[in-house]
Amino acid sequence: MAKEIIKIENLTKKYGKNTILKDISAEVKDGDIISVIGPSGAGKSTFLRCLTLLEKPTAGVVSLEGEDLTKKTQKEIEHVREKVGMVFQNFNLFPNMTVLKNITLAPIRVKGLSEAKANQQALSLLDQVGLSDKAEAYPDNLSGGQRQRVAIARALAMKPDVMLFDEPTSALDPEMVGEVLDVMRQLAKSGMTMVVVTHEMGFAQSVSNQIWFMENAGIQEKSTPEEFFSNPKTDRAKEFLSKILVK
Amino acid sequence: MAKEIIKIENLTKKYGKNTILKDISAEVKDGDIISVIGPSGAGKSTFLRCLTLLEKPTAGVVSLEGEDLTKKTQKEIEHVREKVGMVFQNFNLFPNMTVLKNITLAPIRVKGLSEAKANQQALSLLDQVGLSDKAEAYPDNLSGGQRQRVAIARALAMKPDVMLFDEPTSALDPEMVGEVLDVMRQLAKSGMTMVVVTHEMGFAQSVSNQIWFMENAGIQEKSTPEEFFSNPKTDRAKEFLSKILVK
Amino acid sequence: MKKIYKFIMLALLAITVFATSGFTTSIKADQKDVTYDRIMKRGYIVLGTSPDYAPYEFQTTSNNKSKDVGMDISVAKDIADDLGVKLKIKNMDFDSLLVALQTGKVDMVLSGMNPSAARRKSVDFSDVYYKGGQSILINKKDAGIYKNKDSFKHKKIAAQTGSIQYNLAKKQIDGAKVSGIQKGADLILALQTNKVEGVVMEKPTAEAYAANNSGIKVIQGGFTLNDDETSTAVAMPKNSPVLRKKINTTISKIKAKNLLPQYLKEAGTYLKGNTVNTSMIHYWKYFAMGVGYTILISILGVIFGFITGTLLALLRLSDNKVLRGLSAAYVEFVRGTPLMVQLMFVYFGLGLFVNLPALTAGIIAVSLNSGAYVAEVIRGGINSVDDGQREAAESLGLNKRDRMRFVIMPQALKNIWPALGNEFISLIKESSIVSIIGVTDLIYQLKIVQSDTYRGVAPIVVAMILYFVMTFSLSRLLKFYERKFNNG
Amino acid sequence: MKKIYKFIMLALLAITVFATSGFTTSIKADQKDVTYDRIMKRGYIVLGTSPDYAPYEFQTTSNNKSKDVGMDISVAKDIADDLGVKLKIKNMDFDSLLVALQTGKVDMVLSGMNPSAARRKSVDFSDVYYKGGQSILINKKDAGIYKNKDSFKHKKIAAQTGSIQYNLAKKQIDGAKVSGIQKGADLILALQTNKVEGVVMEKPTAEAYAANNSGIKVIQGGFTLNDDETSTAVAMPKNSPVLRKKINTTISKIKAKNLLPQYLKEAGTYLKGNTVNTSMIHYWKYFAMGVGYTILISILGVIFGFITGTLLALLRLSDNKVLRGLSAAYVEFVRGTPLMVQLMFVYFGLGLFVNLPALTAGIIAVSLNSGAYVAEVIRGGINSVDDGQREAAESLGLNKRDRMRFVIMPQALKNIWPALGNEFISLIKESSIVSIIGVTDLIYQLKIVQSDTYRGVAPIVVAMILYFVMTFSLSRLLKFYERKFNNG
Ligand SMILES: Nc1ncnc2c1ncn2[C@@H]1O[C@H](COP(=O)(O)OP(=O)(O)OP(=O)(O)O)[C@@H](O)[C@H]1O
Ligand SMILES: Nc1ncnc2c1ncn2[C@@H]1O[C@H](COP(=O)(O)OP(=O)(O)OP(=O)(O)O)[C@@H](O)[C@H]1O
Ligand SMILES: [Mg+2]
Ligand SMILES: [Mg+2]
Repeated sequence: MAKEIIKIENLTKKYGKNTILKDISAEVKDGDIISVIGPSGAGKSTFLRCLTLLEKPTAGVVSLEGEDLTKKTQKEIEHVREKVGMVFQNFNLFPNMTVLKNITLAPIRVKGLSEAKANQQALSLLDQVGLSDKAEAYPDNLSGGQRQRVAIARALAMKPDVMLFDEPTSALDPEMVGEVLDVMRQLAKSGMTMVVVTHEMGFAQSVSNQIWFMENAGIQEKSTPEEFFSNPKTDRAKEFLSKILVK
Repeated sequence: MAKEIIKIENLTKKYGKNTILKDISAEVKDGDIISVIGPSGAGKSTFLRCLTLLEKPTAGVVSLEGEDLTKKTQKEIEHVREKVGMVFQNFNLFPNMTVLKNITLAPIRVKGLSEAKANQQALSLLDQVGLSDKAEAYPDNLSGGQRQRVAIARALAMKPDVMLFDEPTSALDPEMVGEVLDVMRQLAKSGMTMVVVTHEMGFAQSVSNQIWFMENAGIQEKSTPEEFFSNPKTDRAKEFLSKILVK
Repeated sequence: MKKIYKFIMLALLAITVFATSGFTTSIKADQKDVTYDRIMKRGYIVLGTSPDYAPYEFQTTSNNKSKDVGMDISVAKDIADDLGVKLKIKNMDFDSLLVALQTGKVDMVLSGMNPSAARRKSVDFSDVYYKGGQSILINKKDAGIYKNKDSFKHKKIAAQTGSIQYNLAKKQIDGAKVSGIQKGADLILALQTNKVEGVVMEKPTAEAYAANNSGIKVIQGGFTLNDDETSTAVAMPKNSPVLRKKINTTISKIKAKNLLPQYLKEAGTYLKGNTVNTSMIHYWKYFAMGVGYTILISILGVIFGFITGTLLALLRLSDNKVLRGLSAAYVEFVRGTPLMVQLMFVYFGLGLFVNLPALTAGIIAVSLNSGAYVAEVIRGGINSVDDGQREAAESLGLNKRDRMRFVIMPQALKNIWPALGNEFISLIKESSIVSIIGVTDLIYQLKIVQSDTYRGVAPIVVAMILYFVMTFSLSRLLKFYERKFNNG
Repeated sequence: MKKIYKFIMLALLAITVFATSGFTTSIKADQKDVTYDRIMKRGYIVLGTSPDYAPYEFQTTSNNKSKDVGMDISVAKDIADDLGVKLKIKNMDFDSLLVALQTGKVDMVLSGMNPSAARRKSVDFSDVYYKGGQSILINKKDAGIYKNKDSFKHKKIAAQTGSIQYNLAKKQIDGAKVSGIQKGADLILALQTNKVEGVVMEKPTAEAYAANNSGIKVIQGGFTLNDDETSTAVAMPKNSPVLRKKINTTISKIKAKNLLPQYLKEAGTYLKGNTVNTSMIHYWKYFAMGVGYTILISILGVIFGFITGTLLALLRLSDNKVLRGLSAAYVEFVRGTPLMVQLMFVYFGLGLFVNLPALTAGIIAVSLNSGAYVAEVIRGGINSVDDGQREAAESLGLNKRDRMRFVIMPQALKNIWPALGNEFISLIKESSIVSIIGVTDLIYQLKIVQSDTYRGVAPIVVAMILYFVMTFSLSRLLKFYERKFNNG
């Protein structure tokens, strides 16, 4: 059995009186490609952010490779985060730096890599996402698809054990979705552990090995893609699929 | 042959030095359902806005039912606009009014309908888009799909001869896209003339009788859906389709 | 004319020498004293005084009744007490006092009066009960350094601009840097804030200040002065030997008990309506009135500013290029110049054509100024309405007026309430400038309290806190309603 | 003391009567005139004067050289011209003038000097060449209504606070409402803006004002005055019969030609350095200096404000709750109170501990005030950076310092440049308040020019335009760079 990377036990998250996540337990094993799907407002983003403690869980345990993150101090968490790459819907590239600087900043400052080393590594990653010619460009001069690919390269530069994606394609124009999904597919093939919140059912179906269906503050269903798309267990999942697929 | 509703001759639109639309000629006949597709920045929105003179064309003629709009004064154009319904990507409902008021404002102020008459008509339109219970709600309390359906009802309340849609579903969460497309499908069936800018290829394929493919400031290809999707004439359309369909 | 002063000193000296030697002997003649008898019979003594010479005698108002107070009044009370009669005070012009004595309208006069030779011809005088003169106020901490005027050579010293003291300091202190300052309270402030080392002042006034300011101290001026013009005595009708004797007894008693410093101190606390103490709470009425005016001006400024601003914003949106330009120019110009000059312009400039009271001028200036800012707020509000709203309204066929009225304006107004609230808050602060033309707002009152209490910093602190309370509570109130507005 | 004044009048009267009858006969004795001979031999006459008594004689500076001017100087020039010699002027204390005459240091004295009996003992006097006295200034349009003091019964009239004129108006005009105003220029302004109907002033000064203000007019005061103290004559050494005769001839000529009004008018234009005209261009140096100070204060205010603001913003972001609270409280309090009180607080409050020059106090107050606003700008700048940036940086493992340094701050700073520019612009306007503590900024200079030119509105307009030019060009400059910044 593959190594356990993330383990979530009885995770609860509240904002004031609103319970956004309620008593969620789940685990991510080495090499897993998990697609998290569900309607808007189900708590998918919040769930993902809890995994890397960008949001502090109200209750429950989130462990990364056996270490309980909720018990850690702010400083220790900063250290743990190196192991978790995160890609956001809105890219969140640093507009005040070139693409290269965006990618090398964290390796240099956090891992203490030399600039030369970091640059070399960044260029190879840019090559990997098909943007070796954009190293000196500024984010504002890139298309959405290009930005998201840089964001992926930036996260990969920290050599994380697991990559989290929060709707990486939903801010993109339709014709740019493909290039980003291609990079993610490649990454999956290379054996990276991934948790992907997405509305791209095609991607979810063809790449992931598990679908987690979230609704109403919880994971309502965990299935293989085959099961989920052909025969969803819950009525809610059925309804969701009917809405999203039949156009 | 069906009546000609909109006729565009050698339409050109520039912003400063940038030519956004270049020498476009086309026509929309009564009952046409035209899907305008193309990559981002191709000028689709600008084209649509030129049809109802929300943008003033730099050169060329736009005629509505035989009348040249470009020759008209601002006041006359206001009058002509009654005949063209427009639905925007961002709904643009008036947040300071109830749903009912949103729909009845223009019939009362522009067409001079009595309030009772306008209300009656609005309620029947709301029924038509499946929102008869939301008449007294404010837009802020509606979901995106509901808002867009109200926006359609609002446009229909002016009994337009043609309806223009600018990416009516692209600001919606995926699970709400369906309900809006359903309403549009219904509308198409009822014989309304429609020009729809969209990225929903399924809708374009199944509902429209013509596909206009825009790129590079012009309409590169006008085909039936069957032709377009099975065998696009231009290389650019082919490339676009390959990007957007293969995920 | 300035040159007269020195000359007068000499002249006076000559005259007084002559007078005191010539007349003082002729008084003891008649031991019958009608005045005294009249007083004792009636049971009260009538004091004539001209109460416009603090701290000798002056009027103070409390509870809307004026009352005569001052050192001379205290002395007069002692005299009446010692005579065992009541004291009645008759106020009149200084010039009429002697006539009143001669005609028996009053029984005695204490009014900072010098027993000069000319006067001795027509009335009797008691012994001198107070010798004034010119003193110097210094900070207590410097008591070791400064002894009299000669300690101030090449030092900084202040006096009231154009006063006798100013000239004395200039002429009789070698190389002193003499600053002229207009108001008494500012002189004290300058001393307390170490801007000068000393302040030359008439003795009783100096003593009144010192008695009410723990940090300062009176020292002898040591100026060369004619002695006679500094002494003060009680005047009574000619041939009042008994009364004169009695009064001289009282004066001896007062001198023996050294009561005058205390009387002066009391007089100091009365100065300008200060009844007992110089604590800020005592002045709450002044501050309250200041707050009232500040709020009044701010509210009217906001209201008229809103009207002006709306007009300007509408002009800015009109199709007429000239009107648009005018409105833009007005807004740019007003926002580009300080309210202070605008206020001066309105007050003095408009004042050429109509006689504007300061308050009106202040409100006009504040409103015109506020109007420019409000115009921008309204324009900003209109711009803040998503352009999609206009497009949607336009594509529904609504005309320009209807678009404004039903779609744009309601949303714009909703957006600008907070900004208007902030404008109100900043008006509260900016209205403070109207004090320079004499509107009795909070700052103006603060200055009055400063000069009334001879305290420099405390009134500033109180005004500061009051301003803060006003702006802070208003901003909280606005936030509260804004939140309610957004939730409801 | 006020009571002295009237008494002096009487005393003077007596003395002068005695003096003029007693001594004037004894002068013609010796026809030999050493002084005259000396003058003619040397070819110049030495005038002794004490140039501190405008408009009689005073100093004016042009091109950094001081020069004696005034009515007396003009008369002295005429005397020298008629004698056919040059005029040399020796300035000295008024008190030394007679001694200088007696010891032959000067040949004549014109210094607003009264030919009093006491003086006649030691020196000779010419005929009286000027009779002063108290006049009333009115608006020309009212010339039909007001004839002299008696026309002002129950009217509004003004005089300098605490001056002889003020007392005259109070005592000698029945029921008049007398306003005390501190400065000469403000008195004129009050008259021009119809706030009062008349202004009581010493005659020559009144004439100087009237000569330089077309709208106003001098009328006879008609006050009861002692005649002698208002007349002015030339003093010369005893036994100068020839010189005296010559000088009297010149005086007769001056009287015949009625030259004195013209001399007074010239003196008026010189007052406080005004050389020829009262046009605003003539005063460009004053305005330039004002603009200089205004810009200086604004620039220093922006720089120190930025430093203060950065510190406050950093405190606000610190983990220490107390520091956070202090910073927030400071910002709230400063933004909630007017700069005017803050300025007073710094100037007078801090002044209790250190002696702060006004300029320093002004800069400190402006900086501390600006700091609070800048702190909010910086905080706003940090908040304006999309939270996603922080999250991205955080999820890359960057610590707090690095996040600030590399990601948040660079973007925040870029965002706040325009706001800082606006802060600079508003400082230019707000710095105007420092004029109230006497910093010589643009507003202060505007007041100086007002009192120098006796013109109320023109200097205000000039200052307004200057402020506008400053703020407007700065805002254009900022917009230009901002656009460049955004495009580049
Ligand atoms: N900082 C916050 N404070 C309060 N409520 C929040 C906050 N962030 C999210 N929420 C609420 O939590 C719920 C879940 O939000 P979340 O963003 O996790 O949903 P999601 O599944 O990612 O939706 P989407 O598909 O729209 O991104 C929503 O109802 C949202 O309003
Ligand atoms: N007001 C404007 N001023 C200048 N350029 C504009 C303006 N509006 C649009 N453009 C430019 O015109 C081009 C076409 O814009 P348009 O919005 O019509 O494209 P589109 O095909 O609708 O794209 P999308 O699918 O992103 O909505 C773009 O390059 C855009 O930058
Ligand atoms: Mg989300
Ligand atoms: Mg578009």
